[in-house]
Amino acid sequence: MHITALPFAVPLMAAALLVAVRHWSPRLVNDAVAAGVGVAVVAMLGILLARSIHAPIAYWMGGWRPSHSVTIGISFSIDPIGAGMAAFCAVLVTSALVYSWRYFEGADGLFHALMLIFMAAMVGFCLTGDVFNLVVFFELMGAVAYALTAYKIEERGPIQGAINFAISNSVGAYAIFVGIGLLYARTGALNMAQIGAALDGHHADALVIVAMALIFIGFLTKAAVIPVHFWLADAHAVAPTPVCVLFSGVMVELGIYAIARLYWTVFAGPLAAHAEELRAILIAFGTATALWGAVMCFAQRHIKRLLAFSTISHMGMFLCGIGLLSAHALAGVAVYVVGHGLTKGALFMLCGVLLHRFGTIDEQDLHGRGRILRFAGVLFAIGGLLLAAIPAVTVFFGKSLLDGAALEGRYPWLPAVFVISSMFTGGAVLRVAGGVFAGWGRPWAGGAAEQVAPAREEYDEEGISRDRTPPLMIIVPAVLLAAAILIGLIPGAVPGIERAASHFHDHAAYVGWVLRGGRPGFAPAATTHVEAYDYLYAAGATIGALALAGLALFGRPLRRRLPAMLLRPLVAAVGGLRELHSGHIGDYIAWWTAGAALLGGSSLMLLT
Amino acid sequence: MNRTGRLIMFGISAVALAAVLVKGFAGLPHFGDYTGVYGTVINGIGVTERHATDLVTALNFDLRAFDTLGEEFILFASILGVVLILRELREEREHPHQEEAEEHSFAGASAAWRALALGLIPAMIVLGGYIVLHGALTPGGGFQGGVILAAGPLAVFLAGRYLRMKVVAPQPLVEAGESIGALGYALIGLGGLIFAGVFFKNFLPLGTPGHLLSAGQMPLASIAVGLEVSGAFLVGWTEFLDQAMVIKEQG
Amino acid sequence: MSFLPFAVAAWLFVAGLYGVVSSRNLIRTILSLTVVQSATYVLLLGVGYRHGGRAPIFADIPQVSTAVDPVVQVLVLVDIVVEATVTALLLALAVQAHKRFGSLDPNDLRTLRD
Amino acid sequence: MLQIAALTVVALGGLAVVLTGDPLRQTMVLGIYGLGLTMLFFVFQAPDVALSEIVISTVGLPVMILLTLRKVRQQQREQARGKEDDG
Repeated sequence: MHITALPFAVPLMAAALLVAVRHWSPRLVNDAVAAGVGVAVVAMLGILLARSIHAPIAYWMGGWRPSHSVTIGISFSIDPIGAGMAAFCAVLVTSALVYSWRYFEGADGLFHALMLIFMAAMVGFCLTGDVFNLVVFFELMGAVAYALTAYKIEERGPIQGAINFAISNSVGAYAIFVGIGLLYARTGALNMAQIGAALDGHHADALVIVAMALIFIGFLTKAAVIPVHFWLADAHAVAPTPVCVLFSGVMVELGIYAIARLYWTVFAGPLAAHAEELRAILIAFGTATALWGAVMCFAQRHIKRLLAFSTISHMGMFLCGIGLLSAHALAGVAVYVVGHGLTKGALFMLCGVLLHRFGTIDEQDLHGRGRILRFAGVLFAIGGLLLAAIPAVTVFFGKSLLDGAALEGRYPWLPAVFVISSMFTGGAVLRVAGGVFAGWGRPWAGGAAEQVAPAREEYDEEGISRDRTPPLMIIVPAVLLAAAILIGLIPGAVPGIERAASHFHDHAAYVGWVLRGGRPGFAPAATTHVEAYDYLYAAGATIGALALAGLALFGRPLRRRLPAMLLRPLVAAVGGLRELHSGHIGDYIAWWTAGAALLGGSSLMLLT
Repeated sequence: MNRTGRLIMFGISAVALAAVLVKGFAGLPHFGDYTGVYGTVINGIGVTERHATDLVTALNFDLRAFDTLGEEFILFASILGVVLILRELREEREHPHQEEAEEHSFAGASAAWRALALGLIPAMIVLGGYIVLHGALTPGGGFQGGVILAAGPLAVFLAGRYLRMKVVAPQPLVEAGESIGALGYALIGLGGLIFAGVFFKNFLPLGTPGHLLSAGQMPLASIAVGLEVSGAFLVGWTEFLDQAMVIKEQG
Repeated sequence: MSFLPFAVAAWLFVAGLYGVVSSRNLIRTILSLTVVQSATYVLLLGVGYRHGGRAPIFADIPQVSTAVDPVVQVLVLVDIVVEATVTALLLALAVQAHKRFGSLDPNDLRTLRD
Repeated sequence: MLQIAALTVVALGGLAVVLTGDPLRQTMVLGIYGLGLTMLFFVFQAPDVALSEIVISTVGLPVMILLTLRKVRQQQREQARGKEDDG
């Protein structure tokens, strides 16, 4: 009796049951069932993680084992990184369900069923070893996410956000379908290990490169990388808070996880000769995203949109990490994803507290009104500092691994990009903390005037008493932030992740334990330690963030003395950048086509 | 960007994307000489190991049954999304104008039309049931049969009596049927885990190929999927029918 | 003839994208999205076809006769279900969009912009 | 030979769906395009897929699209009536 498939099947069955009885089951039952199933899934995934650290698990659905090296059934190929990511998804979903315990008008059971299906989709996405299964779960995640984004149908914003989100991600999914069709035509296989084994001997020709480009642009659309990122800010600004926690916390990161998984299992063999050029392409996309997201993040006044652009900026950093194509960078990204997910989830939950208490999420409206929520303000400031990667925190360990790998990988300027984007994103969050919760300085006049309308909740659905914040809405973010701080300090954690990353990175061993089973022979993993320059970068980022926040809050006289000649092109550039986010779905798909053509064209030119 | 700027940018990148696609597709083997190995292996073992003659359904419900579980819950979650998005708010009231909804007349909805529509219903139910049950033998399966089964009650609407359709297919019952279908399919997988040790492993007797009760769990899976798909489409259509026929904006 | 199905697939993909980009009505966008998806059907089935192959249904023909690849058909079956459901979800959103914005032209959906 | 015919019908059908302006007429063209796709799948020896395509593109989607269009026209009439009362 192997429990491997249960973490995926149990939430689905619970969701089906919840919908079957939704007209008769009281609200408390829904909450209890959903949270209970969440905790059960986290426990099961914990067991799977422990087992996979001991030896990776290849679980063939329906008992269809590969016969004479042809895979017939679908496999769950569970290695520590996959199981860890799945456990992280389950933890975030459970915390979101506990957070929305009473805060949420549950639309009699629909919300809880969709959240459980969302968890099952993400868990399946992380564990599966079959490339078509990956797309099925990609679509399942998408379908649930579109419905959850449009949850507050009485307002205009959620409808537009859900439409833009649905169309952009669907086009991305169709590109992945085409890519899988090409790979199937060439290798006749759908299991990632078998595709990789079939492609290993050959040099990458145009078909393999275009298949890679199409699959990557599909997953980059999910991971909101330039120029296919426009949907994310719209979807995050309007989705209900527990859903935002999941979008930013983990759903967007799964795009980056899928790219890493596909590169090291499928494309590492044929593209080994051109790893250098592929590295340049991925890091180019990643750097552009990191800087674009950081600048846009600082220019927002709608706090959820601000956090959304901060997520985009971090996605750029993660893509740079994956783009370095080294085990250390992969470990750094894994640690960074855990730290960032927990911090961003907590920050969105605190936004939920503001929205619940004041009915608006606009920075200028809320200026100084957050003083009565002292504890939430302190948490918000801690979140801002965590984003700026203060030393000795999980995020810091992740960044130090990334910086080390960047220097190894002959990209010395990359740590500077990380410092800049952490500075801007952390600074923006600290500015909000200072302005809203402490009332310092003058209300932030930046941001587009049109943004004020969607920030205000036009329609008060719940109508419950708004003068007292339910305690759960403060406890859960506090727990998440504490976890974000402590995980890095656990002695065995970071070296363990580095070992897991080196196993993930090993292509031949993966093909071995998936197709032939048995214990893989992994190369010993060298674990690094934190060097001096890591502290330097972290200190620089933190001080920069505090300086930026201070400049935004108190620096009005200083800004006036700055030479107009320097300021005008800067403001014009940011204005032009902001003009591109037009909210028009035609623009988004035109940009998507441009992104697909750019990635496809550059891969074809550089990689053949 | 204004419209022309958008079209110009799209024009350029569309040409480039088309070129990339064509260059990639050029590497494909010529149309028709299929070199794949997966398909030939499946064609070889499909009938012998599972006594199923329609290999597409064999793949769908047994060899790659896990994909179908994901696919079923995509349908289930989307219809939940449609119900969530089209749910009524406090300011909207469902007040069926008794005379309008009851006997709304299409252009030329005569008695003959109504008789034909009512005559169609039993034919559709039988055809849908046949396709669901014979999934493992002839082309078709749970999904195709389910949609035809859902078209049965829809014909009541075509016959001009929308409210009577809601009696034939009441919303909570249909929704419960849909979720029981989805649950049933997942339970088949669980049954495989409990009785045969591995998720979605066949645990029912295979019977002889070509007979109705053959191919182990496939007929059962077909029925569960048929129930879920017909329920899902009925719920989806009823939601859209409610919006178009019955709900009026209060304001 | 040996490249026609794949050329048609690329053609449908780009034509569908043109429909999405240039449409002035949300329902036209949604219908053009189904054209983009049908490109994947043509490509997948074109990949799985074998000259002289029969349908993979062995109810009446002996099992050894050459048959078309059934795996590709399962992929397209799942694809069709995904298309039907995502289109239903988008149509529901279009109904609500017209209710909230009073028009279906993406230009009028102007709440979320930067 | 039949395959070439089916493929050209599908290519032209796709273009027709994309170019049609009025959503109502586009729904009809989509139905015809669905039939074209069904013919193509039939020619490609894929009966299961042809059956599900014909079921979806002639019964499944058009019902929803036509009901959406009807609801949209209803709301336009109400808005027009609303403007007349105010005007």
